Amino acid sequence: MIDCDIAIVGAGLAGMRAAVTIAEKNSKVSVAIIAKTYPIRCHSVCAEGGSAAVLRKEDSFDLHAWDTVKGSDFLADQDAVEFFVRECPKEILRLENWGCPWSRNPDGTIAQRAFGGHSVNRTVFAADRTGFHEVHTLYERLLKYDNVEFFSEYFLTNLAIEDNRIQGLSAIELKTGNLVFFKAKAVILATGGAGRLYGFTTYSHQVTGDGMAIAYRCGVPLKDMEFMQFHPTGLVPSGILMTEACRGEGGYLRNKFGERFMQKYAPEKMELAPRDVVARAMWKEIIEGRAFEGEHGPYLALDLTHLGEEKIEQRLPMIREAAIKFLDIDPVEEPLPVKPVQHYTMGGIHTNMFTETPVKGLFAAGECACVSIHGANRLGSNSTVECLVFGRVAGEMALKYIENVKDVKINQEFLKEEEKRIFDKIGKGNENPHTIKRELNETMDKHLWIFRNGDGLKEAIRKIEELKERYSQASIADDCRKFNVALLSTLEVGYMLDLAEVVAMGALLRTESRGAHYRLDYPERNDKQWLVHTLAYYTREGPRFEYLPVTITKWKPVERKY
Amino acid sequence: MKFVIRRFKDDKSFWQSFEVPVKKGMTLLDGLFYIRENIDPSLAFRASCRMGICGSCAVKVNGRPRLACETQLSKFKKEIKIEPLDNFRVIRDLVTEFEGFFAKHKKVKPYLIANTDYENPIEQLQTPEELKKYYIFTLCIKCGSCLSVCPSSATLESSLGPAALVSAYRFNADSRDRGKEERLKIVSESFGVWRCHSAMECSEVCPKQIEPAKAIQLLRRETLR
Amino acid sequence: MGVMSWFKYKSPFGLAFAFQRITGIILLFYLILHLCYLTSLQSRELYETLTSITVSRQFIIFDSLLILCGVFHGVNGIRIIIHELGIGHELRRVVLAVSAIIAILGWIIGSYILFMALGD
Amino acid sequence: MRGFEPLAWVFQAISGIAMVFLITTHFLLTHSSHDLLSYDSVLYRMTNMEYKIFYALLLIFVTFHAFNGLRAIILDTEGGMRKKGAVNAVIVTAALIAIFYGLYLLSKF
Repeated sequence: MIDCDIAIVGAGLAGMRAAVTIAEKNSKVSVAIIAKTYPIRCHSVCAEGGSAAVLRKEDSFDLHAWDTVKGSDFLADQDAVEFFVRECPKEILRLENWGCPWSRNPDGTIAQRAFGGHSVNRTVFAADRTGFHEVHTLYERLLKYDNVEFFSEYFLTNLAIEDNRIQGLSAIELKTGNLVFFKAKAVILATGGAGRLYGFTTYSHQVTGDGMAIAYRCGVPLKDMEFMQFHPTGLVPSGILMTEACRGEGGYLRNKFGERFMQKYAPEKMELAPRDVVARAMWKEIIEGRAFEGEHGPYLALDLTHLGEEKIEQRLPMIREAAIKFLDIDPVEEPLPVKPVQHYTMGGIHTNMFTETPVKGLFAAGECACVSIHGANRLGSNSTVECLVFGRVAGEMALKYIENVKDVKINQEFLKEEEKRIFDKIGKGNENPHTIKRELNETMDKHLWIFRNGDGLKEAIRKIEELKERYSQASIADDCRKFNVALLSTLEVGYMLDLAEVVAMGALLRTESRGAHYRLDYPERNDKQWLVHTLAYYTREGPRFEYLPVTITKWKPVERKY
Repeated sequence: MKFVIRRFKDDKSFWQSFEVPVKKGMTLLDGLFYIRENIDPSLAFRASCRMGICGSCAVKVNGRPRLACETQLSKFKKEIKIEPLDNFRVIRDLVTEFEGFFAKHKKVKPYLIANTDYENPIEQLQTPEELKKYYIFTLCIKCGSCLSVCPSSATLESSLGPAALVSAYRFNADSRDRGKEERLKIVSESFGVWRCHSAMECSEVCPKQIEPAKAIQLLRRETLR
Repeated sequence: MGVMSWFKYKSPFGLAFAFQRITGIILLFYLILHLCYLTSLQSRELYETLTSITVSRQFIIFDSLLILCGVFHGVNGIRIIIHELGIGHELRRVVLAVSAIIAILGWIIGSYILFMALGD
Repeated sequence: MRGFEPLAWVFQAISGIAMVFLITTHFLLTHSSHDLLSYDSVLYRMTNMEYKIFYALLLIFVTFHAFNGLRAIILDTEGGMRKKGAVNAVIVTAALIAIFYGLYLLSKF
């Protein structure tokens, strides 16, 4: 049993940002960062484009907030958005002070670039490796503090909650394979999204939504899970992200006739419309047969050739490197084959704007949480900075919370139950969990993609039920406890099935089209009935849904046009 | 294509072959996943981003460390030999112990040492030229390839190794940093820069082409002052 | 792992490193041998017996190999010094190729001089 | 400058470059023709002051370079590093013995 004051699960941007805050404010509080991978192997390193913040006079907080709210299709909680945009610049500057190599203007100030859905050049960036540099800066900053300890390659399995208070958590130490218990006065979940529900996705392999699913099983509701963001430009066939900055720097999208088709769909913003708009437009081009046909199916062209080698090398070096390494195509000379790809989970663990979940002492921040500043569609470059802002808030809230908590005791029953569940109950059948995962991915890619309809969703739910049934017979074909990847993948698939169920049922129930959720059978936004957040609660029979009104302060919903 | 993998299980080590169907554009990592998903679910290897930025999947391929995710299978003929990285203790199969590697990185104080105010941060200026002086060295993904081929690290585990020294130089060359002296004190100890004898293997295998050997020499030059 | 770990790596740079060390050790022994020679100069007889054995046709192959060691160690050493000044890292393959050529030339010239000096 | 190591590094390089020239010269002096290795001609060189200085210099450079190189090889091992002080002491002593012995021999001619 490991004793700590605050346990942070997840060592991505949000988790590490929370740890920095705690260490900075109080060097006596012991912090344990528990993560499935080493900190700098987290998925946050894959963020490319940048982080939005109001830094200059020509911009304003209200404008950033309005862009965000409009981008969210008015599903964002506006009080949270207003709080969020005010905190962004400070976070950018703090990272700067800690050594982040932001790209610079010739006069030495931090440079900003254009991004989809933002009215001005607001996106701070470090070439096209923004997330990578942010993560490394935070990780390196954390090495300064003595009261932060990393528990890398520990896989979270369960949360210990009693009387609606957090007591700690259990995790598998991968190196030895043993189940380890952490006693903590407060727990911050920062476990990231659930992108690997899909097959064609920009996500890292380990992003299976474990944190969300565990919180959900422990009775914490999930919010707005039906909203999945599709990024317009994923490299075909691997799904590797071609950052939105490609278009921010002036890249074009073209169909097979060479037309910049975005002029039909968003004549004002063109390629720089929000992601849901562009992704839908692209999918429409594909469906209506105006896409290129390749051996891996239809694709469209992301044309950067007119930007010139110098600009690409300076602003988009990683894109170029990836395209050359993975496809043998140099974007300086040839357009890149892209199509929309699953990219972000707008929904997540239900929290208020102070990152508190309904369970006392349990906080959530980053992509796994849904404070709801993204609503139905996130604007590019708002997510990395969300992790920073709400990571910090979570850290501060946890610190404040533990002041009044004396000592916690983990219920011994919990320990025994968990041992039994992990090592005795799971994986006694003969069903290959990877097959289940593949079929789940196929279902999600087919029925919960950009365009959805009632029949497809019903079919998806039926399939997920079937997979759940089969999952109870899953096998773990490995008897050695050390680094048991078979156990790990089996557990992950279990979590993913729960999440997929919530996503599919939430999508079926929401009979409207808003942001990233587009129903062919209900193509209109319906503010009368659906200006609400979906909350999914775990029950043995499947999710139970409740709805929560959206907080609206300054901006009344209007028609969304770009 | 035949994958010959060096496996470690229960303190035993053995070679095992797998037949993997290869399609155009398939990477080594895809191949490893194919084995895990279809043939042997217990095959342990690390993987995360699959786009060469997280540094998880460095393995030794036909004698040379590579990122599995960036390695195109079309480069190889019939057989491909995969082993865990050298100079690291193996935990299982292709998974090696990285705690020591990260501890070395921590030793060199790899963070900006400067007088800054946490509550009220102010923008520090840095021109693109100043940025360019150290930027290439910020690209280290800590995959461990360099350490695995460093001959000094092979015979002396406690030497800092290329990656940690690159980090030290990256911060020393940052115009915002004020911690040069502290860091130089650490790296000029005899297990630091003096254990480099310019075998240049690190620069050869670095998947991000950041020339660790160069960083070490530049750092070494600073200790003369 | 010891000395064998110097040979584990495939690239020519690692090989150059290993040979630099081995030739260094050989030359260190030769240095000690030289000090012995210097000692032998105390007596004309001793010196002449020693030279009559070592400066001969049978020994020329060892002399030539010694020249190879020395030339390689010297040329490779200068290559390393260039890189240790922080220059030429990006061109290291070219530098390596050029130094290999110089070393081979040096070896041939040295051996030729040695052979000619031996006379009949 | 931080201690002995940077000094050793710089001097290793300087002695290395110097030796390339000194040893080439020495090689040509002794091997351009057969007679150069006869006892008389060696003795002639050894008693000549210019040659004496030349060989003294070569002796110091070579010995330093060789033993410093050996030191690096030993310190590159776990055992060597554990007894770093002892290794340094032994190497310095051995080098000094070699240098002084050589100088003593040179001085006798």
